[in-house]
Amino acid sequence: MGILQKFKQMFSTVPMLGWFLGIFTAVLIEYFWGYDYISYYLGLPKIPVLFGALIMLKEPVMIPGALAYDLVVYVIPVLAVAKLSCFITNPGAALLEKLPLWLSAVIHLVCFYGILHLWAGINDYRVLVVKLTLVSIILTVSINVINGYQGEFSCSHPGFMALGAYVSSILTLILFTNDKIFGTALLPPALGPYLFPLVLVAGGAAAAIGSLAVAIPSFRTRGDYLAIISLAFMFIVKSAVENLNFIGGARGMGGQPDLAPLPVIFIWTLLCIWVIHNFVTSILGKALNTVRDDEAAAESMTVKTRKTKMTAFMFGAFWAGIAGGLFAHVLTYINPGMFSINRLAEILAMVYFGGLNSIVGSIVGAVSINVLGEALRPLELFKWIIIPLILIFVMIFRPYGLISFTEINTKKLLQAKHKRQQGVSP
Amino acid sequence: MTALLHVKNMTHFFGGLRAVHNYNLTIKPRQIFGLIGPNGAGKTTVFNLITGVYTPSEGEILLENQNIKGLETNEIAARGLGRTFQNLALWRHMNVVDHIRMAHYAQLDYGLFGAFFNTRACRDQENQVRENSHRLMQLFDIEKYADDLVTSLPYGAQRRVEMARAMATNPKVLFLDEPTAGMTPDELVKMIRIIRQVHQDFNVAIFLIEHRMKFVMELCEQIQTLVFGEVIAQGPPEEIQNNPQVIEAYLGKEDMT
Amino acid sequence: MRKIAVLTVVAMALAMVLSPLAFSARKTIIKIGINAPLTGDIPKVGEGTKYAAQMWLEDIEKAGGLEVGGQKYEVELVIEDNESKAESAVKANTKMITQDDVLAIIGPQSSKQAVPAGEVANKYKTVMISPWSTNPNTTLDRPYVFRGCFLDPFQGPVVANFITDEFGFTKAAVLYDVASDYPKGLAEVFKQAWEEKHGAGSVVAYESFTTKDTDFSSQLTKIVKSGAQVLFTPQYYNEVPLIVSQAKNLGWDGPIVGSDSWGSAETVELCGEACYGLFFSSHYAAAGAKGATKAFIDRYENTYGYIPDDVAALTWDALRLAQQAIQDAGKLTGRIEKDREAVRDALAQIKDFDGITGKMTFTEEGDPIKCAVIVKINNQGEYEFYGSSCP
Amino acid sequence: MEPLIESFNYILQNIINALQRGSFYAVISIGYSMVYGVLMLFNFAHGDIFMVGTYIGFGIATVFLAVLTGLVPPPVIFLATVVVTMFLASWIGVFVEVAGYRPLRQAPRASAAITGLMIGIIFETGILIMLGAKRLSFPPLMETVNYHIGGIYITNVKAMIIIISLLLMLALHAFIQKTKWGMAMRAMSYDFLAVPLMGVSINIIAPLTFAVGAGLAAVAGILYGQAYPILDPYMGVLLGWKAFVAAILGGRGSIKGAALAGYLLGFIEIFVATVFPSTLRDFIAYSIILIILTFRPRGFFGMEHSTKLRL
Repeated sequence: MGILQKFKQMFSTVPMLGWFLGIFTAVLIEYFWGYDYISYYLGLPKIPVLFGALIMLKEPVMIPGALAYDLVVYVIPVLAVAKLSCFITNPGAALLEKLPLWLSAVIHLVCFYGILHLWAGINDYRVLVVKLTLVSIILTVSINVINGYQGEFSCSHPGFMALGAYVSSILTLILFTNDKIFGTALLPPALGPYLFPLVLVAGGAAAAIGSLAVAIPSFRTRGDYLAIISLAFMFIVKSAVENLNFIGGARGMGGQPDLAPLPVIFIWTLLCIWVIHNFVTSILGKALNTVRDDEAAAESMTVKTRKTKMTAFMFGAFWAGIAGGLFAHVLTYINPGMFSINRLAEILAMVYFGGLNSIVGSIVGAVSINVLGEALRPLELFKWIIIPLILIFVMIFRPYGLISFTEINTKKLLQAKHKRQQGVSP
Repeated sequence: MTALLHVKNMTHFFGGLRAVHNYNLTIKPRQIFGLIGPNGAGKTTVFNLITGVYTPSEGEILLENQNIKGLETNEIAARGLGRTFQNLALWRHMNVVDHIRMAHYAQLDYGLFGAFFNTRACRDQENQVRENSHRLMQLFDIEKYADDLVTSLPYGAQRRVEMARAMATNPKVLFLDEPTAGMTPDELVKMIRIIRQVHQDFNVAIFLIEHRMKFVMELCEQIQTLVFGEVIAQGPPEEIQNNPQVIEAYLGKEDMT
Repeated sequence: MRKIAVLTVVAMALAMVLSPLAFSARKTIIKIGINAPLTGDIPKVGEGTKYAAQMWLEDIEKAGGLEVGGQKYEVELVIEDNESKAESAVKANTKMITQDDVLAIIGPQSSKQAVPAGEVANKYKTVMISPWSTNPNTTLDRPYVFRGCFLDPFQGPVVANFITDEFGFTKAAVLYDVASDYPKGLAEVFKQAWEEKHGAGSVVAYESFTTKDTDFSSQLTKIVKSGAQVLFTPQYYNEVPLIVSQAKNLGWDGPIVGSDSWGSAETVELCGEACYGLFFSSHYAAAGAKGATKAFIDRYENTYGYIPDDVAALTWDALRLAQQAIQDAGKLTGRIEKDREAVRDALAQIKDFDGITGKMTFTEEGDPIKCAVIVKINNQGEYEFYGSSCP
Repeated sequence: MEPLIESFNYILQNIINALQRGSFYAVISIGYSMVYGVLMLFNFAHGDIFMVGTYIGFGIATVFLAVLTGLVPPPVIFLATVVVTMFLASWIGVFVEVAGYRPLRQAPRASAAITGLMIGIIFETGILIMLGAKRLSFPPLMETVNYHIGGIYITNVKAMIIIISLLLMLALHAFIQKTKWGMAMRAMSYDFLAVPLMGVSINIIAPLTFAVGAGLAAVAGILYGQAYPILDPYMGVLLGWKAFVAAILGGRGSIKGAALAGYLLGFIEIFVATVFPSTLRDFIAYSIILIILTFRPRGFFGMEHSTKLRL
């Protein structure tokens, strides 16, 4: 504990900008020397993805090599650069602090994206994992609106996702591709990237409209009964899609144009987080919490509970629809079986693992479950023992999830961290 | 005579059971009005009927000469009936300042779009609400708890949060359901002071249910006694104190001082 | 002391900088990716795939590696689990191609994973052979994607013709899983073929259920009532026994005919005597097999304790196809993009490949032209060759 | 006249089909409902407890059939299998309670639901690791005899399933109404706090409830093995969710409601497939459930609980 404390103290002076710089250095090291030198000397066949977890689990012989790689490429450069660059990054952060908060946030995000792009670009597998993780973040944050902020136990998220995925896929297939079912492209495919946001929004809107089937019963009931209503909704969507042969039925639907590269997904994820953050910290969004904690009191305090419930469902479903649309265009193939119980279990695991009523928690949940799921791949079956066990322990020791009831404080996150006045002894 | 709140011949049945019968009430502006009665007399039901939790089977409810019967609870609340609850109805996972902020819900008009994109209108209104919330928290002596979860507060403070929250809805009539229940003597003194102050500072009438006679007699200008859903007496404190019917039905065994 | 330290550091730094010049590139290993459903809905299929692949690797290792252009290369299998999920299959393919640098991929088996995974393989210009996927979309417009089996549009009419010729029936019923890609597709093709032969309405009952259902009583009651003479059910080994026994219990006494998905050894093991005497179309018949096919079956049975499914046999063929293509490519440059292209070209050129599931030649689309086999489950519960139909 | 009799037979045949299907839903959903009554939580691992119970039943049946055949008549083997399986499976229930639910009694309800789901996944994967990917075939504990009465077909297995399920439910009813433990369970479902005052600890009642539920599920598993003799590790998932639907449809905590709703679900599934094209079965069946719950938001026999639901 003592060491950890000391460690924390030592790095408490590093601002976000410093961490970025450190990670950037690490990524540069990996980018230029990772393949030819470092992994080569450590006896690794290639740059290990996901910090060597895959290779360590598959071939235990490689463990020292992979660990050494992590140490040389990530841990040491990040820590060293972050700490040593304090004298530049702190004034830098202080400088940015003088700017309006949004501008400073945008600058940080651009830096962050640059690093992410560089890191992921080393390997297409990383790109795919990052893409799917970002989509999961949208999903998890959006289900948190319903299950966390609004406190329902909604099981219909895969259904909303399916609606979004199918509607947006149909639109892109009609508009931008020559498809055997929907005929030739109505618009020149070059317009695709520009109109894609509209297509996604249409998918989200379809999901939002579909969510009324769950939202309206929620006026009169909640808890377990609503859970069943939402579960029924999910099965209805799945069964309906299976019966619609013009969109492929159970065979699924493929050939979506590749309109969702990493930057597009990144921007949508940010937009989602930003909008949901704005919403849940505003009074209209806090109304969700009041409905969850005591509906009668909320009514008496002038809160329009019906409108609030409907907003929560439609809003959550809208983003689930967006996530579905992005998902469909990442995989360029969807089938109704993807949006069933398995997906539900995954989404629920992410949101309850990460933490209720917290966007940070949702992000943590989505990232950890996704990365764990990938990193433990070599364990095959045992993966499905370990992940549930981790979740059970989290539930037992932190019943509301890892990080719950916490909101992002952008200002605090980005501020300069000057040394405390009392000289901290090393 | 301009009545602020006027209830005429209100009757309500639960299933076949008559809970409130032929209830009449007139509250004038800035009046403090008390409602007493034995347990199970239907006092809270009267509150719930007027504030719209239930819609009365018969009768009329007028607020400033406008009918509010049959409106949704939140609309009635927005028109100016603020209330507290007998068994605290706070929001367990929210902190104090959010409680007070929330009660401004009906006073906002920036809409969902504003909330999503944090528009200027939204920011301005939210800031105003924040200021107002802090003023209210100061008044109710709960500012030091602003960022704490309500469940971590002492009981008396929780009651004050409820009152502050009710005041934040900007009510014309404040309904207090046993505001002193379960309080320590210290807290009680504070509560009386606060109610007085609220009455002084805001243009508000108060309608309260209370069990502590001393408290009711000290505060109220008019008192109603409810027994089995029917009003058996109404008048100023002295009159009620000496009304034989009231003494028999309710106060018989109790010490009136 | 300090001098030594400085010297070492400098020496190490120099060595690092100079080494890529000094040592040549890393050793070339031929990696073959296996994309199999080891967990999820059909783990048995994954198991068969994995076992066949391991058997193949054993052979290669015994020979001391794979000889290409006069040089022996070490071969490594990269086996990835796709959890029977489409996105997982896509991830697995991307990982194998971009991270593990595989030369070719075998799998995924089911069409619902093979269709999206094929997209990835084609995008990265890597040969992918799906041994078992019968959906036309898997290989459609994808020069790098091949398959090891015939397609639904071929199999459906084969079964329809067989029933007509064998029994002379005119009224058929179909029971299939509406939520599963393969049965649904095949059911549609069969219905079309049957109605072409016997006129519209000759499929008198066209009933469905959903994946993981175990009770088919209401559908079967309907089928029995419809007066159908034969029941066609293109279902998997875990559903066939239930369908057969429930049908019998509800008074069905006509024949029940299946498709290649019956081909698992487990079908008859789970079904028992109820399935004896039934027919299905398949890729190969295990009982009475000869030559290489028999050798494969015996070896598999000796190693793993049961007769291999058609999945295992097809996977074996797919691996041997890949092997053939790699050898035909002539020479490995060590530059993976180039080698992959060479393998693809070689694979497309293969003529009359002698697989254990029949002779194969690829069409333009990468689909093999091969014969279907009608198998009868004999009274010992073995899969007996009954007839074959070639395109 | 002839077509009339035929369609009458057709309906009757489907009623029997539905009774068999419904029996499984009913018996399993009772397990959900009992746990709900006592803990106000749903045991999402129940579907997988059923699966494990079926596997245990499979093992016991195989052993007994090998050892006892010829020594004792088949019904005795059947009975012995049921009793031993029930006993063993109830320990699974106790395990789930102690390991997964006891630490979470004060936690949000959803956390417990997640824990249940995860325990379920662990069971599935554990079975898959232990027994491999091979499906197993449940050995028949009695010879199937097919009776053809009038126009309808009924096997002795089918009849037995329907009758035993009903007997089980009656026995459970008696247990809950007549025994001390049963009464404590009922009391618990009325008032969580009053029971400790009665001198019965929740730490005994809760595992007992899980045990009884698991025992019921195990018997259902054996019967299931007779009707649908293919075992796979994921067999409990869909059945579990459907039984959960039935438990809610019946009204939470109501055992009578759960049983009735279980049968109703069986009837909905069978008759929707009978009347409409069977491709639309799920679509219509779930739409019916959605509509029922929209207009009867407390299920059939659900009472409004005074306690506020936890998050």
